[in-house]
Amino acid sequence: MALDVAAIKADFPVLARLVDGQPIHYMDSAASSQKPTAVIDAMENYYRNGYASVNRGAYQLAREATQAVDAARTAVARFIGAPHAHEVIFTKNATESMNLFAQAWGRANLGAGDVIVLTEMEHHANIVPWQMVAAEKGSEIRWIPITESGELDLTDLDRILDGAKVVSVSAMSNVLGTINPVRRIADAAHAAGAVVAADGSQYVPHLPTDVVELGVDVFVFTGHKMLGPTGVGVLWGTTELLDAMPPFLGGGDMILTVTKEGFTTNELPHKFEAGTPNIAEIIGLGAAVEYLEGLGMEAIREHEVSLTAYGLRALKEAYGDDIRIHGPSEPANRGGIFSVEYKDVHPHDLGQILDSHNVYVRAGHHCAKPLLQTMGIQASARASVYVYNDESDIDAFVAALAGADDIFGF
Amino acid sequence: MALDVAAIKADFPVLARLVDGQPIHYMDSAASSQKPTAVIDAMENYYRNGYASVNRGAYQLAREATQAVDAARTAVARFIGAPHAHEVIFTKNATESMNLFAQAWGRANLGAGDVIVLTEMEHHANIVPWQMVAAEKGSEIRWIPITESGELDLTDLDRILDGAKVVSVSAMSNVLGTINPVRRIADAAHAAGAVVAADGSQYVPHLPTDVVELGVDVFVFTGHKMLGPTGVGVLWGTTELLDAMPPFLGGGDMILTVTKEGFTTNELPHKFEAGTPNIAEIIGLGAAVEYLEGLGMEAIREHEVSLTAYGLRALKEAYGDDIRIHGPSEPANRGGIFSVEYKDVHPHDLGQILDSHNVYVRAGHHCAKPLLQTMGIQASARASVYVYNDESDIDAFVAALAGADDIFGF
Amino acid sequence: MAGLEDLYKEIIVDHYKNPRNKGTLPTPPAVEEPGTNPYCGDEVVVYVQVDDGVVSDVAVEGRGCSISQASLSMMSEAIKGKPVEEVRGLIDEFKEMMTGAEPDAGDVMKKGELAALTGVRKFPDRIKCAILSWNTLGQALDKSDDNA
Amino acid sequence: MAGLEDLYKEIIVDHYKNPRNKGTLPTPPAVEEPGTNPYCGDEVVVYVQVDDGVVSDVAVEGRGCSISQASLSMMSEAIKGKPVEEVRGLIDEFKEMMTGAEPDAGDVMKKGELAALTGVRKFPDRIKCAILSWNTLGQALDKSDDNA
Ligand SMILES: Cc1ncc(COP(=O)(O)O)c(C=O)c1O
Ligand SMILES: Cc1ncc(COP(=O)(O)O)c(C=O)c1O
Repeated sequence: MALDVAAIKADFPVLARLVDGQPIHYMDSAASSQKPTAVIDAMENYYRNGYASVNRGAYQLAREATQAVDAARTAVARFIGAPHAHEVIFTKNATESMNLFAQAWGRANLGAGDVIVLTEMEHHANIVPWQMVAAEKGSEIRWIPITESGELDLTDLDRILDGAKVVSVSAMSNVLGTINPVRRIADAAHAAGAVVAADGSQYVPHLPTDVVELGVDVFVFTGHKMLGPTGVGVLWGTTELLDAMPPFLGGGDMILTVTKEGFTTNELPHKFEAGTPNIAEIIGLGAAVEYLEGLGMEAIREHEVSLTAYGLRALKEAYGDDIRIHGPSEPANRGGIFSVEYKDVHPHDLGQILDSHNVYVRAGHHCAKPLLQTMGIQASARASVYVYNDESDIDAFVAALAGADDIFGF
Repeated sequence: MALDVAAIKADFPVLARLVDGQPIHYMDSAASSQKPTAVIDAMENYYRNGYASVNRGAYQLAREATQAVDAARTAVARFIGAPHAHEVIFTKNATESMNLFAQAWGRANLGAGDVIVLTEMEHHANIVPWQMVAAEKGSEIRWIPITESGELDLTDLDRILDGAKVVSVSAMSNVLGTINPVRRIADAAHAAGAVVAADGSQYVPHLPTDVVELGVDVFVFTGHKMLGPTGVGVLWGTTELLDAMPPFLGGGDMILTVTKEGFTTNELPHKFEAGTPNIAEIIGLGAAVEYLEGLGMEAIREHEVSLTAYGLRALKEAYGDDIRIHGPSEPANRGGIFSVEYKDVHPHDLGQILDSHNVYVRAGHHCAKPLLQTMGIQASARASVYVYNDESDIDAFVAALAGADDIFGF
Repeated sequence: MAGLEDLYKEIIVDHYKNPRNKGTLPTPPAVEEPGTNPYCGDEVVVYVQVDDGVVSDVAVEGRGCSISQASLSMMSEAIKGKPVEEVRGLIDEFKEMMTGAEPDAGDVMKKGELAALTGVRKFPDRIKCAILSWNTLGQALDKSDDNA
Repeated sequence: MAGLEDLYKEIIVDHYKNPRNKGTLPTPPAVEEPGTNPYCGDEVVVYVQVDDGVVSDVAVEGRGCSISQASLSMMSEAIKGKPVEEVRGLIDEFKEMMTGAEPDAGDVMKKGELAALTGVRKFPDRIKCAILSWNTLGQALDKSDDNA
């Protein structure tokens, strides 16, 4: 079942906006996605008709809000194939999720000389928290290298994993679009005795996700890239791992008892959700998940593979060797992310020129500086697609690139 | 200028809701406040008309979003008298704010035997984070005791502060309503060489706030209690303290550079705002601040003092010795919080009975277990007022209490 | 809002105001098991003495809302003198009655006074109040098994 | 969206494609100062040699967008041979021109080629690109003072 993109576009109010009298081409979903009316309305309805805090209120509105949060947790668990809803911990974004894991688990489990394994294509969110714990504990970070074509080079995997205590890898690169063999790495890492985390920030919005099939112990992702609101992320972990892990943020709701002498922790998921939750955001994420389920994740993936194929072809046809597209060339192995270098135009200038054609892309280091350093580049201009993009957006992107020629006279 | 409560009520869509055909009396603002249309609309407008992520997008929508966040930061800084907007750090709630400070500052500055000073009336958010660092570092927690009437007992302050490295006190108690002499404690603590933090979660929504006049180094509060959305809180700190403090969450935006070898931190406020910010929530909080400024914080305080006086009088008149109201008896020294014990009815049952009259209060330990233990109670039923409450709400609350008599036959 | 009379049935208020089997038992031979509900702070302590596979004596103490304390009191009466196996069955049945599909009237009747607590089903956030004592009892029996 | 022709004036593109004073200077006698813009990753390195209170030589290197690199190149030309005091004044004036109230036409003219950069004002998030080299220059001069 192909997506009906025209109908989908109509669900996203922003996309109807005209800038300078012209329609916009939103191609920055890898940074953050737009929101369908269903998501906006779910939050608005909560604020307008039933606002209250959750968990402890003995009155009608509080009960409704508590049920709405429970329902969203169940929906998210179902969406990622989590065996138990209590394994779904709501955070503020993927960054907090990864910090929660790296700091709470890391402080309790890492020591001097212990090995943390990352890859060269990680987002800063999956690097800096580990550098912080590594510095605190005297641990070592090892990096799975990448190949020329922007895929993980697993030749030396066994050596790299030797003695590893934790392995944390991106399921899909936000710069290259590369879909990584998480299962294979997880199995090898488990065999080596390591705990395995994956950063699903770019994966969950775009592919059917099953955390059990992926074989990981921990999985993080962020709401705003999957049609959800800002201010909500998810940490999924196995019950066993989460039960054994010390808490991260201390405060209300995460405790069972508090005395002047100390505290004991509440059961999952509350143990890791201190303070008043991001209730509206959780409700919004629940609505986003339902919207995505309505479209069907298989259909979304199919749509994006075909758009990716179309885009890769169109760029090459238009510009040949004047354009360099980073990442795997095979659409089946990557997401709908086009990180390009066009002639000698600096990505920042390229972004500006595309902006003047209402083509909205991101230019910069995409929070993956070590990757860019490895690739020998300072920045890239990245266009990315999602459910509401179609070939006309790709066409606009391709055409607008030539605008750089007029200015820089290349 | 007295508040026009009828007009204000009309700004809050929830308050127009009927439950079982009857109007509702929302008296749980100390847990979380309702939201005016202005706040809901500000967020909705962002999602519908201009959604994009901030800081690094070279296109129109991203610029607008960045400007909106900057404007909200400036508004919040102005609202609390912060000398610099970059001292306003956005978090997800007050709990995260206090953890940020306790963990990031505490790990860098506390050692074995060092003294942390709290008070007996703190919320768990200002206890548990300190217990966590104290356990990690071998530090000691000392408690400023409370008097029978629920005020801080400062008789022994100098002894308690002796050798203290950090003092963290609630500006207003969420159970007792007590407004604490933050300035006096801050001055004494500074004289003793300690750093001073205050928990303004209950204070900022209800009184004109000036962090410089309060004399603190750090000040935390939460958006959802001050007409703002869920999912946003604030940590304010002096530039000096924040510059010297290590980061808390690592990831995108908080870095200047990242290499495989390590990272350097960005300037304030970004240093402490890792990952994609809670953009919509920040925009909503900015709108809330503007709404509150429109009413005027002096007028709000006046309104609440008069409602408090009315409520204290009405409760005593109706029930005499059958009702016990915790906290200071003088309205000028407290906020509009009525934590009551009614005959021998358990607070949880009281909450249920009030609910059946559409009077929405909170029953429980209010995340202040050590305080309740000190007071020798297990729970309380707490009604609290805000800008949209008037004497009719108090009357409904007072009348509904008697409903317990029919059931329990006391 | 469902009528409060479903929640606060007369028999429940009676157990709340006049708790049965209130007190403690010497341990050993009895076992003592505390239970708490973190959200509302309800507390119960269950003492059970098991002799030859039978709950020969029971005592309970607690502090909390009427539902939690009435349930505790009613439970203490329902289990006294019953074989452990039957009591374990009762725990399951009670929890099923409170959280399962709509209870079948015939079954409910068999639980006698306990059936009064079915009214709590209409107040989902009070169900945990009613169940606390029964969960604690289950833990007390486990402990008793371990000691045996 | 303001017209791109305001941003990418011919003279700017020229400096970008043909950067002046590109290279390094031996340190000492020169000082070397790197500058980075954390968001876009623009990099500049400014070498200045000060003799008797005058910027006797300057060399620059960098990587980044056209605005950052053109500004760097134009700056190198504007300061060479000028007294340090005058250069410091120029830094302030340039920043004022980019971020202050609407610049007065007369003043702008005096800045010659630099005036081409006023078009950047219409693109607020590019202003930091234009200013990077000037901030770095300020730090280089401070360092040079310290060494003296
Ligand atoms: C005094 C006080 N401090 C801290 C908090 C924590 O706020 P939040 O739950 O939004 O983090 C609250 C409210 O719950 C409070 O009343
Ligand atoms: C691969 C990847 N990981 C982590 C993140 C961080 O997500 P957030 O900024 O929502 O925390 C992002 C997006 O910015 C990402 O693309």
